[in-house]
Amino acid sequence: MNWILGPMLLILLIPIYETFQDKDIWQKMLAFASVSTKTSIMILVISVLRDDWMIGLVGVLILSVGNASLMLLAQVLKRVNEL
Amino acid sequence: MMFFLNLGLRLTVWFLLTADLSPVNIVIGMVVCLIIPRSFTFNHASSLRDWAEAIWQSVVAVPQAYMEAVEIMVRPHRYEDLTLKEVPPRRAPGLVFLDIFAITFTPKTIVTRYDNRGWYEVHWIRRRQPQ
Amino acid sequence: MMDQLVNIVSNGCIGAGLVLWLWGTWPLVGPRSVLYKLHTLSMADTLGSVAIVVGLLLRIPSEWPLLVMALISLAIWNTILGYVLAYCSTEEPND
Amino acid sequence: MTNVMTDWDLAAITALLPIAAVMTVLQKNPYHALVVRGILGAIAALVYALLGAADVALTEALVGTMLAITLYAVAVRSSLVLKLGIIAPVDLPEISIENGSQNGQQNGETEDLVHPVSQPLEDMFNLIHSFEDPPELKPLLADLRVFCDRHSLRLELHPMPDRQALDYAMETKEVHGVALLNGDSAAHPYSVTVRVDRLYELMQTELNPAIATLDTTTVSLPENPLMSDTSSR
Repeated sequence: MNWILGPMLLILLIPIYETFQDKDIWQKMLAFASVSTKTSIMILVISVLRDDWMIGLVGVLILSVGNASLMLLAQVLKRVNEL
Repeated sequence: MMFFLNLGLRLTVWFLLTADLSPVNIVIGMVVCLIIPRSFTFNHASSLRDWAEAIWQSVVAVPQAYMEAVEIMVRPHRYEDLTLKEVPPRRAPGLVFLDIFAITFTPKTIVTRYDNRGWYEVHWIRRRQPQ
Repeated sequence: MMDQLVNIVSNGCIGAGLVLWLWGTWPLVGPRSVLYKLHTLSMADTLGSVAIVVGLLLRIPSEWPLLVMALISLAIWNTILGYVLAYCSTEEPND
Repeated sequence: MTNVMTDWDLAAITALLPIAAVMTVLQKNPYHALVVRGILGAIAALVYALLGAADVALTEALVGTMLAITLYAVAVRSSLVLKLGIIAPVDLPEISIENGSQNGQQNGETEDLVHPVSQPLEDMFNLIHSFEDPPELKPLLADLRVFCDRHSLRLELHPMPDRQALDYAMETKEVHGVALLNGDSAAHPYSVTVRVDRLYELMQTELNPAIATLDTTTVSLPENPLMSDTSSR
């Protein structure tokens, strides 16, 4: 099961590269959404590898509240673009 | 109806988070779920059947989503399309939520807009050029 | 015997999840529209991640409340986030 | 540290943190920087969790990412704006809360039940943002829009009925500058006055000098803002 982190890391690099090369704000937001989900899943995987449920709980909490900021930011950006 | 669904959802989240079924925890959970604020708009008529249907739709959406994912991987879908889907106007907010969930969960469709007058704007990806 | 079977199924789930991740994330770097990328992202981030968490769940069934919580919040948040992003990134129709 | 993970994995994931940090610093547009800051927060939470600091990871995700982004978004949105006062006919319809609810009753009571208070506010919002550029100011505004886009500013037009109202808005710092038509001189059809030094400097080098004369003033708030406020009514 140790093999899993390597591929996950490589896939995580894709949206990071995307934010670097794309100038459109919504494309960057998509990459942000992708990164935030992927990192929290990686935290869950790490907690299983380590057998440390403190980290697992943190992963679940980040997963369940982390996207809230993304939605707020999307709404603000929509308002800004309307002007 | 909305009230019990709401309470049920909150209790589920509470017990999954605490993972503890001792009487004390059940009492605390009930108190917390009743205390935290909720909206009081009950003026939407919706029957039990509507709810059952919507919940069933979102359960069915899970295997369907995986089938669609495999389909997209096997045959690429290159074209995009925008359609309107009709719903009964003035649906209860919870039902609208479940509808949007069921449609958006499947990878081929995304709801981009909900209109009070009774339609969803659905964005599709398709295999062939839409006419 | 049973253990081995569970192991194989779990590895299969995680592998499938990783394939979905890769397949859905790859189009991000392409020139497609935001909505098209949202479709593929819902495939990667929702379905792929659910598959990975199910794989973890099979391996460590003792911690099911936590992982079921992860599954629920994954499905709901990601889906609704897809809707919010689709709504915010498209223009209001002029009627 | 348990040995389930190789050192390579550890090093590779930790290396993401400085990469994301450099990317954040390199962003020019503040909104893009906010998005990249979110990515940095997510990666930081991952690295902290990886190194075994669960509490720090949770704090980073909740405070560092969620709270910081929300606050910064509000701050950037409200500070990066150029409020420009112009003279334009304003026919503000009477909008008040009573008025709105009466409308609602005419349309049917169900409508009213859903949004009892927000309807007039929404009307107000639509009014402000549906305000169209006055045709005589178009060349100047086009130039200003280019200027604002370059500096990620929002251009907000504040239409006023006459010169007096403009001066008053300038005095009370309600607007950052005013734009006027220069009636007589054809060489410079417009004159722009700003009260913010930095804006003046930027506009001096970047605004097309053939279009407008540029001026700066310093204003100080009146001695007693309450007094002047009541006198204006």
